[in-house]
Amino acid sequence: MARLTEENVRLAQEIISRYPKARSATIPLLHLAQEQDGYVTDDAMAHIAELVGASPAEVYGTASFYEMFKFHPVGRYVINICGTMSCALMGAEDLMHHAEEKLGVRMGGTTDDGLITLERAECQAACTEAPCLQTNYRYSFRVTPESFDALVDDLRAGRLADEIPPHGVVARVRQHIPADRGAGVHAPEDVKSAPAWLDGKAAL
Amino acid sequence: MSTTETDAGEMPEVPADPNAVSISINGRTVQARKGELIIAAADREGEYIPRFCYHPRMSPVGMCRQCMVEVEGPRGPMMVVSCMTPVADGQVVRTETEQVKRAQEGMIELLLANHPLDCPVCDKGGECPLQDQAFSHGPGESRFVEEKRHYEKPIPISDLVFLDRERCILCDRCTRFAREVAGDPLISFTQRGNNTQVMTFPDEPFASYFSGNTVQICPVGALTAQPYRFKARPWDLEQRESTCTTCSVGCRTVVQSSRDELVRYQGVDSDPVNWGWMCDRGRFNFQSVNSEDRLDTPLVRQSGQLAATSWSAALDAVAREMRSAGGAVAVLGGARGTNEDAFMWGLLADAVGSNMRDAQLDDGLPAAVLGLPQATIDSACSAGTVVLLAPDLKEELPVLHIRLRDAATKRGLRIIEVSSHDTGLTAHAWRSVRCEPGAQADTVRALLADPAVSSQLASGDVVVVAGRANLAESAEHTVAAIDALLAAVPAATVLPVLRRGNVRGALGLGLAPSAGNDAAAILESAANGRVGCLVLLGADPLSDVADADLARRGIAGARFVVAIDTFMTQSATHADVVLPAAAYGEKDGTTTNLEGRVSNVVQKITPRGTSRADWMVAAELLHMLGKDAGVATLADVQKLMATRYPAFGAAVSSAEVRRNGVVVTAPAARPAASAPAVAPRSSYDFRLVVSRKLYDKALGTAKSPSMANLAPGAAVIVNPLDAERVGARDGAGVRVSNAHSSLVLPLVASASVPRGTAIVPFNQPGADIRELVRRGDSVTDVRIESI
Amino acid sequence: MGYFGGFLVTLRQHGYKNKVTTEYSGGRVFRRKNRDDKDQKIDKPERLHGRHVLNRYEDGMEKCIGCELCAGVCPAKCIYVRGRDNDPDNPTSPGERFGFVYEINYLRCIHCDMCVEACPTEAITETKLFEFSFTNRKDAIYTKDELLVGDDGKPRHLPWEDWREGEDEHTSGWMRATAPSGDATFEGTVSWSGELGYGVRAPEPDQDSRDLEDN
Amino acid sequence: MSAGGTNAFAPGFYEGNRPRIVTSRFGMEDSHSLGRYVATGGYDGLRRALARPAQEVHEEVRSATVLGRGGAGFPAGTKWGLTPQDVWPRYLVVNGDESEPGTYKDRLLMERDPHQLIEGCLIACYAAGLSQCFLYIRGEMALAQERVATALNEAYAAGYVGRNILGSSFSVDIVLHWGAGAYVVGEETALIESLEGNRGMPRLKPPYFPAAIGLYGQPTIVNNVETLSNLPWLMVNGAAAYTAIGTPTSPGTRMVAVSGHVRRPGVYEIVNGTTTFRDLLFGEGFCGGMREGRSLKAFVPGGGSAPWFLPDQLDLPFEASQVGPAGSMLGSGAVMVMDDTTDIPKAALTLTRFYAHESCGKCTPCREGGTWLERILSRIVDGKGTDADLDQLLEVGQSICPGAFPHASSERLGISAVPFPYRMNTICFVGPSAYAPVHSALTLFREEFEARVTKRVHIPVTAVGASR
Repeated sequence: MARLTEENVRLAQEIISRYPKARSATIPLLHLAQEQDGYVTDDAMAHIAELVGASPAEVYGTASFYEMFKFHPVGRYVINICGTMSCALMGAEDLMHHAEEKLGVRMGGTTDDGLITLERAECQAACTEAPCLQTNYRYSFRVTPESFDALVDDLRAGRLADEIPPHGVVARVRQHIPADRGAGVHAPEDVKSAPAWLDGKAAL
Repeated sequence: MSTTETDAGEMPEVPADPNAVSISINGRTVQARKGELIIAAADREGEYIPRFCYHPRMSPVGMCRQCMVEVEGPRGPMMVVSCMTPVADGQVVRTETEQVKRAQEGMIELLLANHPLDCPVCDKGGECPLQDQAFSHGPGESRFVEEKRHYEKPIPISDLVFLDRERCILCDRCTRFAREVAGDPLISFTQRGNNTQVMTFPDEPFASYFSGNTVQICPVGALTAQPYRFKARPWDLEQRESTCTTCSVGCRTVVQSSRDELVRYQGVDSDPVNWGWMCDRGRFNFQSVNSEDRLDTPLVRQSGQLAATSWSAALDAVAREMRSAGGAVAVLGGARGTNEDAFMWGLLADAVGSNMRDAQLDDGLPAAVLGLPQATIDSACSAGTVVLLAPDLKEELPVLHIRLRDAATKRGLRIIEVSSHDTGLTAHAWRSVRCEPGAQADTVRALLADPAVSSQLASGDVVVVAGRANLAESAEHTVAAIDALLAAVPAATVLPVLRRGNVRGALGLGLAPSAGNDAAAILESAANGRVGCLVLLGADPLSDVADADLARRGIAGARFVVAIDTFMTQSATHADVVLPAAAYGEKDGTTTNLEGRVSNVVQKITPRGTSRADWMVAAELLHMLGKDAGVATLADVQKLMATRYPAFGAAVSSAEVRRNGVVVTAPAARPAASAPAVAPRSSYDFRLVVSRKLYDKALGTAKSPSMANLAPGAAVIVNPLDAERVGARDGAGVRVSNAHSSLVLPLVASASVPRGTAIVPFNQPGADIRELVRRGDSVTDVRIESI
Repeated sequence: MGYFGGFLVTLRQHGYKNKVTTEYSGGRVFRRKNRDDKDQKIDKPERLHGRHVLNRYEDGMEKCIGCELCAGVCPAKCIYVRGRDNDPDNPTSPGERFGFVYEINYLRCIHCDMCVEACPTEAITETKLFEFSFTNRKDAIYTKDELLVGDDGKPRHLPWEDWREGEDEHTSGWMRATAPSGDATFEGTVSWSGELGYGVRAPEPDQDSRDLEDN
Repeated sequence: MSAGGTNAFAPGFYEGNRPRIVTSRFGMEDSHSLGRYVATGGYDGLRRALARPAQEVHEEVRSATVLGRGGAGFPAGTKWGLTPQDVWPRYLVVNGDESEPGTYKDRLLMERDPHQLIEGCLIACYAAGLSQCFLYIRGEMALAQERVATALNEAYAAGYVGRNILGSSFSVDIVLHWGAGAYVVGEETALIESLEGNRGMPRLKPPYFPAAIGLYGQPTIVNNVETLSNLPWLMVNGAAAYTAIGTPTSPGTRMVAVSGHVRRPGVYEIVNGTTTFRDLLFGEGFCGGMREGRSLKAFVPGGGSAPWFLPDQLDLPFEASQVGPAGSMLGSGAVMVMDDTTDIPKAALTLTRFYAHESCGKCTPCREGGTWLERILSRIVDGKGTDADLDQLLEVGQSICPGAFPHASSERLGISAVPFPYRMNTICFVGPSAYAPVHSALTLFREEFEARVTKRVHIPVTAVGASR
């Protein structure tokens, strides 16, 4: 569908410039593409391949390895319900059944209004707050059927629009290295000697 | 039946090595090289360790876990993967213990868990490493009762290759080959875990020139080749080892037939040449040999029409004309045939007193470059620097491209490329400079002035890889550039990359032109009525000579034309006598590759119809002309050849000719270079480059159904900025013209072409650029206008 | 003995002495004499190996997939098979491949049944028919068209073959001499993976009941 | 969005009355801001480190024996010393791809105290001569990414990171990198592959450590977030103060997440080596015992890939040298507790499904074996298994991990422990991890499986071969 926009190409180039090898920026750029379109389009992957100097097949191979990248449109909100050990022990399965019923879709499906995609996820690193779920990678802890319903109602009513950005946006804050502050990339082909501070003296 | 890899026994013997370590394999103490992998050492010692992902010509990945062996470690026996573990002095390796067996059986069971058992319909069934090793190292029965993994059954991932993901065992051989060897990473693992599958990018085919190799190295039937698909089963194949003559690299192959029909070629691992690889064109053009369009009987022109006749009638006619032509007999071609063919036709030309012969069609370099100090493929790859004054090797000599790419990416070879546009090796070149047609010598001199370049050239062996990169300029420009280089680096050697299969053999065995009498001069003579009998020995000037006008005039002006060919070529339709020739795979003999390596080619099937080997035609004609050479068999020819060309004779009679071949260097005179002056041009002109693509209208490709559609088609390729200047969009038709002619071609904008240069691929379907090329022009300038 | 001596040997065979062959039931002699009561064939042994047929599935698809295992195993080299891609829209057999050419040369066939053993799909079986002879070498090479059963699952009756009423029934009597995996004492269930697309084979005779007892 | 624990700012974290090294700021609302960090002694450790020669700092860390907190427990100082001589540049890769079931200490450290991590990275780079640092955060941790990005931007602006840090000759960039959801990327070589833009598939060993050949083929140190977060405190207080806490073999503190059927599931910073599992599960400062009226059935002592423990092992201390011989491992510091209501086969299935799902697919035993285990298990859980399936599970496990697999001792069953580690046919630990829960469950609770196995018939045999 869409290649990266000019603004995103600029961002992409900034990201690429932080790595000794452009290929390293593949995953960040895929996130950027997903942020732009809500999912990773074929054109975006081809574009990223150009930017990082890989073949489109290699970019696709990398992208499809990772769970977070979607290759088809998904809802504005993707709700991932954790089903691994701790959450399972604390009733994740019931929560999933409830969620499927509430949203009227099976796991992996998107509601008719295109707002919510429901997915079963593996451990989300909030095991003591089980069962937990993430909405566009923002947590809800100790979820009960009631709190799930409330979450869905809030999402539908747009009450969480500020808190939860649309699918594709993970971190809303980007790292920025000021030009005058950066220490620069250290590529294997450029650097052949030990760093200056290893001269046996204190750096300060 | 498996021919995919060289047996350990075929590798050259290891010389006594100061780095040798001694290890024990199954209680036997053996010598190994330091750093060598256990599996390689075991292979050499005849201890077979089962494997799927390991391939001796690619870096190990240790994915399939099938090659686990037991190694004595500090804390007792350890299981290690033998394809990743280097040998160490005193290492104790066991490959047949209970634990090893258990691991092997477990792994086979796991690999078969999701592998469909559709061996009866699988092309690999019968020669399948998974099948074989399931029998030799497997548990016999599977306990997997779950539903197997399912994917859509074979999907074509290119015009030549089918992919069946259900059968794939994810060994990374094809993807590794594409990435590491071919440099075309168009297939990749996708998805993850149990859903991992090999795939192309959506809607982008696996259009690699080397895709056939992935089929050959696939250890299961996941990748199958369209041309061989369901053609035969391994047990009804017969095979002989031979040499591919599609181009002059001379890859060792096996030719396989079933029921007297060629069905498959496979690469053979020849250490000095192809390492087991082949290009798709060489691998799949056997289809043309089976073509319905093959000539199968002699034809003689009677009242304007070519009509079938007998060999004796046809040869009578030819002999009569030769006699009456006096010395005005010309022989063009010979590079398609064997050494023996060329030798006998050289004899015939001598016998009739002809001094008009040329194995090239004005599309190579002067034969005298063979007189320069010669390099081999191996010496080029192990040199410090290679200077490329050659066409895009990926398009013309693909396996040489693979060898040089490997040397540049893995072995520290530095490539200096002088080219009119980006080529397959540009990305791997140490220096790549763009040079306009006609400016090669100046560009080389400018390069030599660069201190970094001259110190690089002084730092090790230098090999000049030289060939004809542009058919729209005089070959003298390249020769002048070679001269400039050799003047600066006198110790440099030259690897001439003349393209046609046996061009070097033909030139060395009697079909080299005499001074000033090359193919173009011969055609000019013919046009002027000075050729009484023109023999086209597998040559088709009307398609292959870059100057279309010259070719037309030459064929029309020759009093009598004899075409000896496998197909009714364009030129043959104008011939007075057409003789059907035996094709590759239909005759025995020897061939010479671009480095002068003589190796054998074999007959695997019966020649089509009444077609014969070219040498037989020459022998018959000699007899009819009363100059019988006394040869009745191929052995007679080779004996006679040995008396005239002792070096060839010695090569042909050695056993090595049936393995890796023997390098023969035929002495020749050093060329006297004279770079013709290059005319200035106006800023509206483009300087024309006519270069070859791997797939074109050549009959070997065009008559092979699965490759017939692969030719990209005629187009004019210019820099995007130039395209903008011309005012034409990508794909739009533009008028390309000069003083000679004018034609309409689709325009392609590509950043790989520098400004001011226009590239038109040669011999493609569509408008014929040869109409704009004149032999006498030093370079060709064209004007491009949007319409 | 000379030229005529040879004829004499032949003529002697028609005498009443030294008779080597006896007329089997159903011979032409009886038919010529219009003795209908004698014109019957005797029952043939269950494992008799007669001329082959190529079977179809119930839906009319051909069972042969052109795998050439029969040709590969044939000790007389009398079978010639070539495979080809199925047209996905109009397949001849289930799966990717079908037998495009199938020929058996009955001048060579020794009716050893190895082809039947080798066949992974039960496509080739042998009938009980052995009463066929030819006047022409070409007729001895049965093509796929001649071997393949009709839409009704019955074999073609060729002019030189002596088919009688009811004999069609015995055409697909599949009988295997060896057990799966070559193990004569094999007792498991033959479970055919349905992956090839062709049907799942019923268990061997008697296995059903044996399995039931086990359970 | 609901706060469940006692700590309002770090849900799930319980402070307790214990020495705290890495969680000292968790109680402050703005603990993630530069202002608060500096006000509470932040970047002092860096300043002290820079005031000494790098080699001396390295020596200090080595003598403190800061054990790696990622799972393997290899001392950080020793790891830094494994780099080959005179190969430059060298890189630091921070492993913040925490995904082990049961674990989430690193997420809290990144969310609550990102500057502490940044300072730790800088100290490591200084001490080990690492030219560039890549901070790899798990893709799903949006908040952690935002907090670390903000903290980095602040730190750059304030001159703590980048060129001539604090005016010294020490310059290093910390590049924030984030993943996209793949458990296996937590394996250090897979992490490097992922950071190079490839599929996150582990590399082959040898080399056993990326210290020799890592990112871009250069020497690379991969350290866990918690490991590095210890360094600022260590620099301020010295190695002696550090080793004074905990035991000689396991000095310092470590963070442990206890989840499952306990009264107060949560994250605790405990004194290394001395706290027992009984303290942790039943102690009042900790989880406070099982849920109302329930008793302990089993627990996983060190993340989803660890073999299970029974109540028999409750008195073992949280110390690798004791847990290993008892048949399990500590891993990344996550305890998952199962009470008597737990359906053991189902619990095993949950964990096995996780590892089968997260297998990268590179090596055969993990790719095929993990899924096979999962499918047999789910058949058993669905009541469609046979008793032969139980042995089949162990057989498949043998193809992944040959030989005896570690398990705990049990008085009830009369079995003694098989000590850690296991042998494996796989490239990394994901394959064995899929088998560990199956093996533990089947060894310790076989009767629960037998009850699920409905029919007792032989499995139909599918022969392997061409014509079958």
